[in-house]
Amino acid sequence: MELLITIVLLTFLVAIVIGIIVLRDLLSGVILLGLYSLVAAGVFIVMDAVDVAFTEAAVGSGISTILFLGALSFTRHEQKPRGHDSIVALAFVCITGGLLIYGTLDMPHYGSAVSPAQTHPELAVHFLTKSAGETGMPNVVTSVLASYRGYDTLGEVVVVFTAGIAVLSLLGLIRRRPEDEAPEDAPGDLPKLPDDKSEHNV
Amino acid sequence: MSILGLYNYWVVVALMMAGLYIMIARYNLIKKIIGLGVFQTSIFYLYITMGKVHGGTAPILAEGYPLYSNPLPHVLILTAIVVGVATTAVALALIVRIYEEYDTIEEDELKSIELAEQES
Amino acid sequence: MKLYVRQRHRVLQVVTKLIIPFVLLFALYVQFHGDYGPGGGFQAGVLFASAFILHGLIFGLQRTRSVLTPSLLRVLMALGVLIYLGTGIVTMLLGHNLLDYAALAANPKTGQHWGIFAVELGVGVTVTAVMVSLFYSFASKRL
Amino acid sequence: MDIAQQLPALVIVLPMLAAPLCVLIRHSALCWALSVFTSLLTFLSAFGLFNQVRADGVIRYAIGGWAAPTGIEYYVDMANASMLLLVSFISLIVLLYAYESVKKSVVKAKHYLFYAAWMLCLTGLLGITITGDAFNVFVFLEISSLSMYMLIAFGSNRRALTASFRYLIMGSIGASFILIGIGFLYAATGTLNMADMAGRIPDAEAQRAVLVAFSFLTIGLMIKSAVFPLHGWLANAYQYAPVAVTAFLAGTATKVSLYVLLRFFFSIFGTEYSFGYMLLNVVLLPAAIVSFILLSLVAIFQSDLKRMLAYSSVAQVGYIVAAFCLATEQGLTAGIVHIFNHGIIKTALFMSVGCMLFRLGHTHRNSLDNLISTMPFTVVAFIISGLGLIGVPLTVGFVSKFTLIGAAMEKGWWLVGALVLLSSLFAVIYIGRVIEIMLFRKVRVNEPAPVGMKEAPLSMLVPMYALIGVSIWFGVFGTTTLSVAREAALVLLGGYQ
Repeated sequence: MELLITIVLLTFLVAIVIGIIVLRDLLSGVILLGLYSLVAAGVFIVMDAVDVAFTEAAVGSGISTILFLGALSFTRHEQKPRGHDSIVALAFVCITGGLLIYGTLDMPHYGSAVSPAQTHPELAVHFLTKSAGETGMPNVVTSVLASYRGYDTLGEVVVVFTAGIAVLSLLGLIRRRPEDEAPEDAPGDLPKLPDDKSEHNV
Repeated sequence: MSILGLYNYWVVVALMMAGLYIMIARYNLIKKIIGLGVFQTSIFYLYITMGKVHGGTAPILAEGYPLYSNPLPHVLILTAIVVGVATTAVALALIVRIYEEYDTIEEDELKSIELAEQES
Repeated sequence: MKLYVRQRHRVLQVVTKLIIPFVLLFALYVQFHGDYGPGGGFQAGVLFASAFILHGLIFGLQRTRSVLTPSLLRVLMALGVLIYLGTGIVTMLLGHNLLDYAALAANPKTGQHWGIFAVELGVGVTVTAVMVSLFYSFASKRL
Repeated sequence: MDIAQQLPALVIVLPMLAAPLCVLIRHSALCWALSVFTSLLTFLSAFGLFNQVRADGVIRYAIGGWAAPTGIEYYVDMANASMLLLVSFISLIVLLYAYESVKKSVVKAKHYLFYAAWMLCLTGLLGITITGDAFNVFVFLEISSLSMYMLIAFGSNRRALTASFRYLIMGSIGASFILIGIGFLYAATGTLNMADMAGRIPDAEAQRAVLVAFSFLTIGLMIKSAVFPLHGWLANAYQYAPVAVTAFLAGTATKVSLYVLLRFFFSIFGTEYSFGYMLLNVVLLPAAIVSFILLSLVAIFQSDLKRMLAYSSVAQVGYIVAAFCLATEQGLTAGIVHIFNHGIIKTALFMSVGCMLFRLGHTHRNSLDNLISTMPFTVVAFIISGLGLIGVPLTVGFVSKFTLIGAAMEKGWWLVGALVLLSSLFAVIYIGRVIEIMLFRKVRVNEPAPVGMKEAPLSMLVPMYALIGVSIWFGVFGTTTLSVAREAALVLLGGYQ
């Protein structure tokens, strides 16, 4: 049953990616990308990664779709019909993919419980057997995320913060007209808009 | 079983390469970022596949479930998802600014504009 | 493209008003129940942000902005990082290593509990603020 | 709190703390002061750490109190302690210098974001260097990359935006490749801790997964450190970024990636695997040679000084990679010492170019006629560091090139040694032409002399000369850096204990 679900979802993923490659309309591309994330989240649930599925659904198909739509709202919707058959790109991708497939040939099979990743006594095994006693959390993902690898998560928060200030510096937080682009006032302050008519210009 | 045991990886590789191809071969900047999204999501999938244990359940400890999937790849990918959306946001902000400055988001048009600029 | 609609779509507005408290409540649940079920600061932050984004889409950015002002967002963004890092610094000041939550209470397990609570809060605050501010930036820039 | 014990954490925590504080303060000058102060403290911590490591050997610091490999650790030995010192020192010097030039080229309301991004970039670079955990490298790599994209986009020309975007695309591909590589390594060894990984790879070596991990990490890191066919992003990024950013990145960003490359090749996979089994030098050595020959040639034909120096940077990366390919103690020493020496002189060169940009508003080679009469200090600074880049005796460039050629001879790679000399000749041409124009070419008669031209402000000259002083010191007393580099090389070749 699990296998069947996986196969169906994987087929979906492949179909979506083909759609993204073929379609030229960017809006469809964005929607398909959101769908891709959503289906991937489904696959993650089948693979027991509930936290990841939750995040992927919220971020991949939620937030990033909104960001794409926002960006599309003031650029073009259609990709120009060029740049379709780059032999060099195709060759590069084929070689890379071939190398990856070669690398997977003697990997532990899917679902194997005896692979190095599953049996390392101080990582996977430690987390599953000792984390409840050491941190008192039933959700191992949370205890690894926030405590054992809390430093990674600190880095992750800093990445989010970096992205926040990067977008702040590139776009600013508020819409402003060119004439009130005075260098003195900070990019984030509320503008004194005479009325809210201008809001329909978005 | 030998083929079934690895087919998951192969589909992942194919998806990954499709994403990479979109990123390299398409001239439209937004399309490139869509490709980046596919590429990154497929890498997440690769990691999660490694953590799965047959017959295991989600790593939330409870009585009566002796076997769990490996939580470590999940943690790594949670971090990677966040990093991915951060990159996407910065890339899209750059695209918006590029469109404002150049009035196009096609790589080849940008190149020819810049070339013309340099010659003048 | 209009990302939001005013005056019209009364149904959407009413439904949104009904939904938003539940989204916020669910976000709080995810924030503080992450120890036991799936979820945690990051997912909660995204949910919080989505409530505000929904509000912005339906009622117009102007109104959302008067609740969550850009300068407040900027402060929150930095605050979340400071909460997380501050937890680490406190454990250092208490003589333990960086982010060693055992320092926070006499019983290491209680310390872990407090530490994880604090850092998840930090994650939640920064993620909410950044996601909403991303939405502001992308939805309000005009050509 | 025992400061001496917390030094590894302080190196990261200090700049990481400064970034959100900048966002809260939002006052241009205060943010600058805070950043300088933080850089100073970070540098002092790195210096303390360096001395500790030199005295007592490897320091391991378990973050969160979880002993590695369960938790993440800082692993500090001679190799990365000296990198930490380099990165924090260059950040300090360039920040001191940056105040005037940032004030001129960045909108005032965004200064606080600029300094916050700088602090984040510093955090990222130091974090990559100090960590002992492979996945953590990826996280901090992304912190440094995202802040770098942002810093580059601060450039005043609109092409800064496209440069930043192209770097983003290349950088994301590189980071994704690194992520794939780490994933395969995890599948093969079950661990993320570098020392643990190094211990487990010999058992897993026959696996194809390790081979794939090796290839992907190599390609990803080659993109990040701009080795020949993958250097495309660098020229535009360096040319259009604000000059202070270019000076900072030229001295640190590619160097840190090269350090990670070293760490993976020599300590984690091991010299035997990388060069004996994988025949890495068959791929890398030609790339390195093409780098330093071809791109030195390309540099000759650039009329913009910043762009010329950018291409010269790729060429210098070529020397460093060629030195790694020797895979001997001597070769590694040469590579590491060149990482330092080139970091210092290239930063100094970009700083002097920044002074010209500050007064002239451009950096076209052909309109620098007789610059010595108006900006003597800047020109002298350019000449001294230019000679260092060429590798004239008594400069740092000589120390590293001499060591490199010596190492090549020792291994019997005469041709490599000869090619290094040849490319130094190209460096003589591209630097020499600029010097000639600045010193001797008379101002054309029909052009009016620029009005109000004067020397760059003192706040830019002093840090620049401080850096040049350091470079002269290390040029004359080259044995200091050489002995540190040799210790670092031995540590890397020795692997983890």
